[in-house]
Amino acid sequence: MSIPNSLDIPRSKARPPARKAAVKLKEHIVEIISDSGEGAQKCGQLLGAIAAHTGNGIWTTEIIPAEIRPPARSVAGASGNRIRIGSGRITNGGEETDLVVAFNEQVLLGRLRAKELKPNCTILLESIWRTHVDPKIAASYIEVHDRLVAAGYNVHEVPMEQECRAVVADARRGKNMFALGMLCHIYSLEMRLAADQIALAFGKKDQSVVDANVKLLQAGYKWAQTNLDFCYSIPAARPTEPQIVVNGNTALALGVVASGMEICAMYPITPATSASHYLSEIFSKVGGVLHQAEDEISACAFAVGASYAGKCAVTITSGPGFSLKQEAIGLAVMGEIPLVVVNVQRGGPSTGLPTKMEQGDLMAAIFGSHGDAPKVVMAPGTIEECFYSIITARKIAETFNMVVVVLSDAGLATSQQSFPRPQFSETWMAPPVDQSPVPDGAKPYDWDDATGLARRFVPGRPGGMHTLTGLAHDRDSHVAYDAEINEQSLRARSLKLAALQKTLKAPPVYGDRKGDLLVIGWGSTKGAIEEAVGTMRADGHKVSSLHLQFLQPLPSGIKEIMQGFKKVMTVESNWSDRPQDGIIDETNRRYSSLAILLRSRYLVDIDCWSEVKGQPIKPGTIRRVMSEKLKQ
Amino acid sequence: MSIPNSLDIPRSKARPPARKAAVKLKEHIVEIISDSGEGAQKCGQLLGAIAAHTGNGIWTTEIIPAEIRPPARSVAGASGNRIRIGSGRITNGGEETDLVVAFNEQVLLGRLRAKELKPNCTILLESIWRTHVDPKIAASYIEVHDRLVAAGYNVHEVPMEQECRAVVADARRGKNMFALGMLCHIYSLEMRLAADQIALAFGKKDQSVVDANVKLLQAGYKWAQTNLDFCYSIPAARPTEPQIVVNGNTALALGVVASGMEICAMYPITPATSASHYLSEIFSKVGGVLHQAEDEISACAFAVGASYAGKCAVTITSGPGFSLKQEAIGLAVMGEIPLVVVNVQRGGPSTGLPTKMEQGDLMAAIFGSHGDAPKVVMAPGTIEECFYSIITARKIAETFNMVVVVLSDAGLATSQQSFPRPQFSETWMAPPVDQSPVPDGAKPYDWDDATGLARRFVPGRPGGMHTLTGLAHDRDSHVAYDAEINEQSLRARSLKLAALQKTLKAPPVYGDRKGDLLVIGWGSTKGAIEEAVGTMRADGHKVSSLHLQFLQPLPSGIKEIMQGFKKVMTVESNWSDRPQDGIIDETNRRYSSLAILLRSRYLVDIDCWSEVKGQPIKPGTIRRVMSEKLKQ
Amino acid sequence: MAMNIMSTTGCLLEMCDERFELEDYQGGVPRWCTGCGDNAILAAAQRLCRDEGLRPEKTVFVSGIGCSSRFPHYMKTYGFHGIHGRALPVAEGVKMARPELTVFVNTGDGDCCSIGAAHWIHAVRYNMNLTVFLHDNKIYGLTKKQASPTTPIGTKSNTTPRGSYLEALNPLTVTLGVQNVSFVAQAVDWIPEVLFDIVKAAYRHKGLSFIRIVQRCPEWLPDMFEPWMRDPDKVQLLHHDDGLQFSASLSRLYKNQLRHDPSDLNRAREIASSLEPIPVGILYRNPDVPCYEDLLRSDKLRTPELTRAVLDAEFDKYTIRPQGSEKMQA
Amino acid sequence: MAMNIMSTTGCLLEMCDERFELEDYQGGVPRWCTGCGDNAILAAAQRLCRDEGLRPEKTVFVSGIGCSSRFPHYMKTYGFHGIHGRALPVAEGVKMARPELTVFVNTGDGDCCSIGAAHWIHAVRYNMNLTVFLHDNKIYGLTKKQASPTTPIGTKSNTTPRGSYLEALNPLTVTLGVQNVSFVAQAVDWIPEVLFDIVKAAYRHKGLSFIRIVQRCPEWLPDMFEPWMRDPDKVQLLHHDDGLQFSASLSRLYKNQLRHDPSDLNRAREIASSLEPIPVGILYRNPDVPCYEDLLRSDKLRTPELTRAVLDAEFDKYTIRPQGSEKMQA
Ligand SMILES: Cc1ncc(C[n+]2csc(CCOP(=O)(O)OP(=O)(O)O)c2C)c(N)n1
Ligand SMILES: Cc1ncc(C[n+]2csc(CCOP(=O)(O)OP(=O)(O)O)c2C)c(N)n1
Ligand code: SF4
Ligand code: SF4
Ligand SMILES: [Mg+2]
Ligand SMILES: [Mg+2]
Repeated sequence: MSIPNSLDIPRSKARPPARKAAVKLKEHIVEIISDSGEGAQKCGQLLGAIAAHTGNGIWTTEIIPAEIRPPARSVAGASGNRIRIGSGRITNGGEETDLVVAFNEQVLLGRLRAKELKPNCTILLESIWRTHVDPKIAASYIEVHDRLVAAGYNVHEVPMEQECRAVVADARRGKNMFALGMLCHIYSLEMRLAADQIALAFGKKDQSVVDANVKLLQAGYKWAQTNLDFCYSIPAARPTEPQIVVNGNTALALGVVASGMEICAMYPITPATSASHYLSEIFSKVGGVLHQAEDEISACAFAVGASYAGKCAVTITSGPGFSLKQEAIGLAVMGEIPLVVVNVQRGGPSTGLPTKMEQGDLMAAIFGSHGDAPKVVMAPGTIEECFYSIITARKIAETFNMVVVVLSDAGLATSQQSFPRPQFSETWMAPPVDQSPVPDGAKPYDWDDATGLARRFVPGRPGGMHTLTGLAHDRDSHVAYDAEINEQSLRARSLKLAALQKTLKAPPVYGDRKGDLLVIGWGSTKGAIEEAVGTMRADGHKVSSLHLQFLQPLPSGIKEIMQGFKKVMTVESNWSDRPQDGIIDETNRRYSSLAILLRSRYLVDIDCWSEVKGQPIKPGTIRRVMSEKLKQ
Repeated sequence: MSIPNSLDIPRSKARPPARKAAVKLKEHIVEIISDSGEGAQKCGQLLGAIAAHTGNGIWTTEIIPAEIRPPARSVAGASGNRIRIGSGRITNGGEETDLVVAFNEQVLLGRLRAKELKPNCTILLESIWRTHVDPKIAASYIEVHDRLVAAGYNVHEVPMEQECRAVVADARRGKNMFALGMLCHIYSLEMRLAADQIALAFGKKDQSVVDANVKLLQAGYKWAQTNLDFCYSIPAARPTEPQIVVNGNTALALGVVASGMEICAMYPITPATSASHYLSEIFSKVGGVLHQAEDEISACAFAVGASYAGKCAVTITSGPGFSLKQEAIGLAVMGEIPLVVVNVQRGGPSTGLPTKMEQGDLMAAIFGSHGDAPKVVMAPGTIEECFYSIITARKIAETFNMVVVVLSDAGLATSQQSFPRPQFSETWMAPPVDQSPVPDGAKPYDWDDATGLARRFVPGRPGGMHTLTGLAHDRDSHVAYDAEINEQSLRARSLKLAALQKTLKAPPVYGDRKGDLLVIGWGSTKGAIEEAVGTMRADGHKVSSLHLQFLQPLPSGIKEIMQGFKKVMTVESNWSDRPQDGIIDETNRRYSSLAILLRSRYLVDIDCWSEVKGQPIKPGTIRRVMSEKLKQ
Repeated sequence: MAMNIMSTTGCLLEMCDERFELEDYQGGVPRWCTGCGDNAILAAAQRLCRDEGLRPEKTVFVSGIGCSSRFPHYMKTYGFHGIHGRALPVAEGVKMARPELTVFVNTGDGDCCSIGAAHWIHAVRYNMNLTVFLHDNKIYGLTKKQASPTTPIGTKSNTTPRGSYLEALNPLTVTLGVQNVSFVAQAVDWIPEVLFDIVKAAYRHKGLSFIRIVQRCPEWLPDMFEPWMRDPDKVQLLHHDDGLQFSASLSRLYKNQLRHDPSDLNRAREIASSLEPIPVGILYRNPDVPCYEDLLRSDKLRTPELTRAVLDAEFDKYTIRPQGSEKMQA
Repeated sequence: MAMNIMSTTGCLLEMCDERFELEDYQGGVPRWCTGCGDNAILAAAQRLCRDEGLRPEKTVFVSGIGCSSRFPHYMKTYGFHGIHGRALPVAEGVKMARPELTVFVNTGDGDCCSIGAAHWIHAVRYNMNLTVFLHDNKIYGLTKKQASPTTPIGTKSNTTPRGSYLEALNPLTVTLGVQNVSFVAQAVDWIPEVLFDIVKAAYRHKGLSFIRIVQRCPEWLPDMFEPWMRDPDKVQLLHHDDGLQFSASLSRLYKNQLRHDPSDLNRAREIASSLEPIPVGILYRNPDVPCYEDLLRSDKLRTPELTRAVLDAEFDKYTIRPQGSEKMQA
């Protein structure tokens, strides 16, 4: 066990509850953890929603156990939620936890070992175990409790189940609302808002359920008011426009609806599947179809067929499924069939870490299919971008008749954040399938000499009959093994990327355009990197960051931006060899993915730092990395 | 039609056959082409064999029609063989053809259109069509003939079928031996050797077949002696040790036998399959098993299972199959299971050009699987290397418990070359499966901190029982989602590449180590590049080349070599955007594969030139490219 | 060329407006070997299109990779010549996106029963309204003679030079083992009349109609099909009032006939198991199995208005309105 | 721990040398949900290993991905927990490389019948000597409740919130449709005695023995299996002199029994089609189907000597010796 040894923290139990003034905080990170099935998830979600409705910035992160149903009271079994609540906009999960509500000491231990709790954090610990009939359990509880206290944690024992028993019969299942009540008091949240959220959450069930939960809420509030000697407030900035709070996968699914795509073909795989779950609920309401195929190859081929037939389709998967789709993706590239492929990345290689965050599939997205298979690769950096990137992807796919890969990841997939409520625009959707006759003499692949673009004849168009083929083919779509024709068509498919690239501008630099260090990132690390840069800058460091949404093609202007800095490095969550390892040198160091791409393109000595822990990279870690880099 | 217009070539028909002195040549390129089924293939093979036995260097290239059975007399239907015969060692197919024997004018047209014939090359054309009953055919023949003559080709009409009729009943099927006889005369080859080769080739059938063919051979010889006004000799350098003449796929299959591997799992795919055909003939003789699986995924998983069980296995495929195997390859990487994957590349993307040459799968080999999946990637540059690379691959796979990808291509697959007959060594084979008890306390993944290497417990070893998993795992092979353990294991798998890299040295520079231009290549382009460099150097240019057999990891020492040159470029057969295309600039140009890798690693402005014509790159083309690069 | 014989009464049905001729369906010149059974299948398909008046632009032939999968190139309809083994999922996607199109599938014994076997089983299960031609030549044609799953045991091929090891897979019994199966038939390329009747029945069946066509490959298996063609009794024609009926002339040649009710699944499986004689006709038909596209597609149209409405309803669930934060926290 | 009870007579058979106890096969603590049917399958497998005296180091359990595929981790034998859908080909590779190992396969209804369907069909066809447990809980367990091919129609799941669309695939009829099939049985996790008997018969059968085990998933389908468990008559036990025989006590509880001769394939297919009652027992067994590993492996040992000899013979075919070029060309 790795309990830190700082000891000089006042412990609450020694002091009698006093009349408290709420301490104002800029932000706090709260965790609620339990065995799975005890409702800590729900409690956390509601806390996030209440804070968001209050006007706080939030970022929620699911804490998911590795097993479906891990044994009760097990170290690896923590299930719950982690909510970062702030005064302003919150863009990532932040650092370690400030306050945790734990339903037993074992799940708490798991979090401790994972180093997810601040050294002196506040712990509200269910105390029922102290007097458990099983002496081993009681002993374990007391031992852990005492060690935590000794290690300087601010531990408060809370008789949650006992208190709940006064309110409801099944006290074990009510704890989570009691905890929510405590947290409402601790963070000075409005009970009316909390009751509203409970009504919303349990509204489908009958009113008695809602009432019971509100009672538990109030009991928790009351208990905290009476027994705790602290409370906080996190001033909220009033949003000026409506916001929505969803997680990354919901945002992706909403993006699919908004993009006008009509068919989504998938095969279940964590962490992508929940996007499909949501689509299977709502997609048919707009005439959409969610097809669960027999495997990923079939899902991709199905989407290719649908796209070919005129309805640009999307297929959603994660790493292993993405590997399987490579051949069918190559067919779409060759046939110039628009296609959106979403890869919600998880830890790899192989089955790897199915529920954990990683950015390991960038190279496979760009280079994965055999032969030259140019496709667009983009990555959302925020929950909001999860939504809009799908709309953009569909549009690019159909404009350029290309495959667009969207790389989200497990970090975005289950994290919630608020962003301005999107205003639907008809331009998000494709026009109806063109069924007009094809002009005389037009060819299915009339590659434009400058841009490589060709029109496309979908079935139903009189006069456009031709056979699309994955074999090399000429402008008539006839199989052709001719040397010149092969080069022509390879050229056309590649030029389209350049044509798209001409329309892309480098993203804005976060910070000044000149300085000592530029950090470049992509995808879900955006919030953490920018937060780290922000604090470093506030401390007077000349650092900036650049976050790429397009990884292929890379927008122009990046070189000019890099030239403004003494040092450039990427920060990513995929493997790179550590220079400090004895065997590693410049001739064999394997760089992280974006670093490889940028070094190759710009011939600039871009360093990389990466972490592959299955967890989102923390802003504090990035700060430390930047400081070290600045010192080098 | 694109017949050049040079007209000042003397034509044979005008002159009476004179007594000839053989003109000495350094080399010549000969083609025999026919409809498929007419035996031009066989004639070519025998010519190659006779020349090789004479002591000449040879390189034979198959001319394969795109269809199984193209219509007779069709432009796309040429089937045959092309033999480059030289005084010394021949390392590639060379330039255009010097002399062609064509069984009809249409297949000849196909070769003309493909620009495979030298402008003034000698053509021996079957003349039977001139008087064909179908007036259209006769007219077509006459028209083509006349245009060829007008265009300056040295056309000789040969009444092959008619002459054969005097010898055998089925004259159409005998033409090829007649043609061989002509060629023996033309190139002053020994008839005894020719007869021996015929006996070897038809020996399985009865003696009368051999006799008939020898008669045809003699008839052809005689005809040429009587009717042609030219003949050549290509002095042969006597080889000092025994040579073998095989094509790349046969060499691969022999390598599998020699490597001691016991199981090859495959699914048919062009151009890889012929290696399996050969294995299916001979593998069982050494206790090997060739398994034709239901698909490529299954073939790869089967090989993984066999390797896991202690018999390092190989799976052979081409591009589309390679894409399909990516997930199973990732499992082998994760489980640290030795595995050899051979990819005989063909034109891509998608189904592409199944029978044609390309080097398009390098990036997919390195980066194709999701997550970080470090593996070794190597590429033979000659037929001989096809043989030895498999032996090396097996050894590396089992020493490092890694996946080794061997990238051959359609160019090597069907080309024949002679190289010193290998002397079998027991060290090529792995020791028998270790079945000794596992030492107490040993762990299945006891990653060495410096090299990442771990031992491996194969089933059958008492005390070594554990469950291998594609999930993240600890040293005990237990599923582990722990952040530190995940990084540890990613690190170990990556370090192994560095450990291998420490044992690799940069290949020798072809030419001086200092100069104006260094060309870097990999794989089957070796012979052509070195020939081009050789002639450029003979012309006084300061050019050299470097040919890489290991693409991942890249050996050390490359940077130092590059520093000796003013300019560095790669020459490859995979797509790269042409800088002269208007829309292409330095911010969007897609480089060819090796160039990307080298630029990224060495931050040197390495240019690339590539051609993706489905044909081996010719030395002359490379010379032109180098000249241009020197001028820039 | 299509002959436009506009009726003077201005017939409303689009299909009546135009009549198509065989050549309206004839695409590139077939490049199959002489005597290849694929030619007969092509002829049957073209005749079907003509007889049923299928509009070329509303008809799609989808295939995988193999000799047989070149089929779409030889039609003058839309075609999709995809990747090896994936003809069925591609066709499903086409049909799901555009149910109004008529979709055919051409697949080989390797394409369908080997690499594509999972898709095959599941296509039968989905029961989309597709007509599937399994061109079963019992060999890998295009890649030059390797054993396929349907290659008879003992056959010499390039990967089984000493004879193939396993009993041939029977595509009929496997298909009939799938719960949702709705139409299974067997045809042989060398009885074009029956082949056509079967193709027609398959086309007219709503649901996935699976036709295994025993197809000659003279290039690699010149002798394989000889015995059947020499001895008509080695073919057993299945007839029924609810199935096919055969002409008198045909019946004179093919005397070996069996009355079989295509609604009897157990019996169909038994008959399907017979390797000698080979049954030809409709083995099973169940018109009542619903089609996946009908089950899955809602009657909603994908309009911007509807999209806006549904999106707004969804956003509402997640929305925090500015007024929600009217009261600042202490 | 293994008890070494060396017989004083020095028995030659290795298997007699040692006796193993159940705990010799017990690996990590199972992490399945309480009441999960996988536990019963684990118990049956461990008992089988003990009763048959399988040496743990010579036994390999191979699986794919899914709840059920965690199985090997809970054995103390060798294990291979591979990738989704590919358990069978991996197991085939293991067996082909090392025929002396005893190889079991654990696969789920998604793993085997969905993504792995092609391998399933072909594994049945190869008929390697493997014992296959299909843990059929009629749902995707590990990925949290999506419909699988065997999910009964109308079942609400996370991808079919309004009920699944298709009739469930019947793994038995599909397996029985494969020409080379040699052993098919059905078991249910909640009758451990019969489960064990079936597992034993399967293990003892030489060839691929395919057991579909109806396996409860209380986490996602708490009510699905209730009716069968409540009413013993909904299970029909198959007995035969050449099949299973049931104890009197069991027969008192399970009165619904049927005499079925496992050599009758047509009848097996009919019985397999029954969804209610579900047949439990051996549906089909044919001991005469040869095993692929026996057909494919030569009796040659892979020695350096043999390799040298064969290589030299091959090289000879392609060799040009220096004397061949004795005479230079003019
Ligand atoms: C992924 C992939 N694997 C293998 C191949 C090579 N290949 C092309 S066609 C074919 C089999 C053809 O056999 P079949 O499906 O029976 O069609 P036929 O040629 O006999 O009509 C194979 C293995 C390929 N193109 N793609
Ligand atoms: C290639 C790939 N696709 C999808 C997944 C996700 N996945 C894991 S288990 C599973 C299905 C599990 O269902 P089943 O095989 O029935 O096993 P059970 O969990 O029910 O025992 C899926 C889809 C994966 N790991 N790999
Ligand atoms: S190889 Fe066989 S299947 Fe292919 S075209 Fe020729 S005859 Fe037909
Ligand atoms: S989810 Fe279902 S199958 Fe998985 S462990 Fe739980 S009960 Fe068993
Ligand atoms: Mg075939
Ligand atoms: Mg299941």
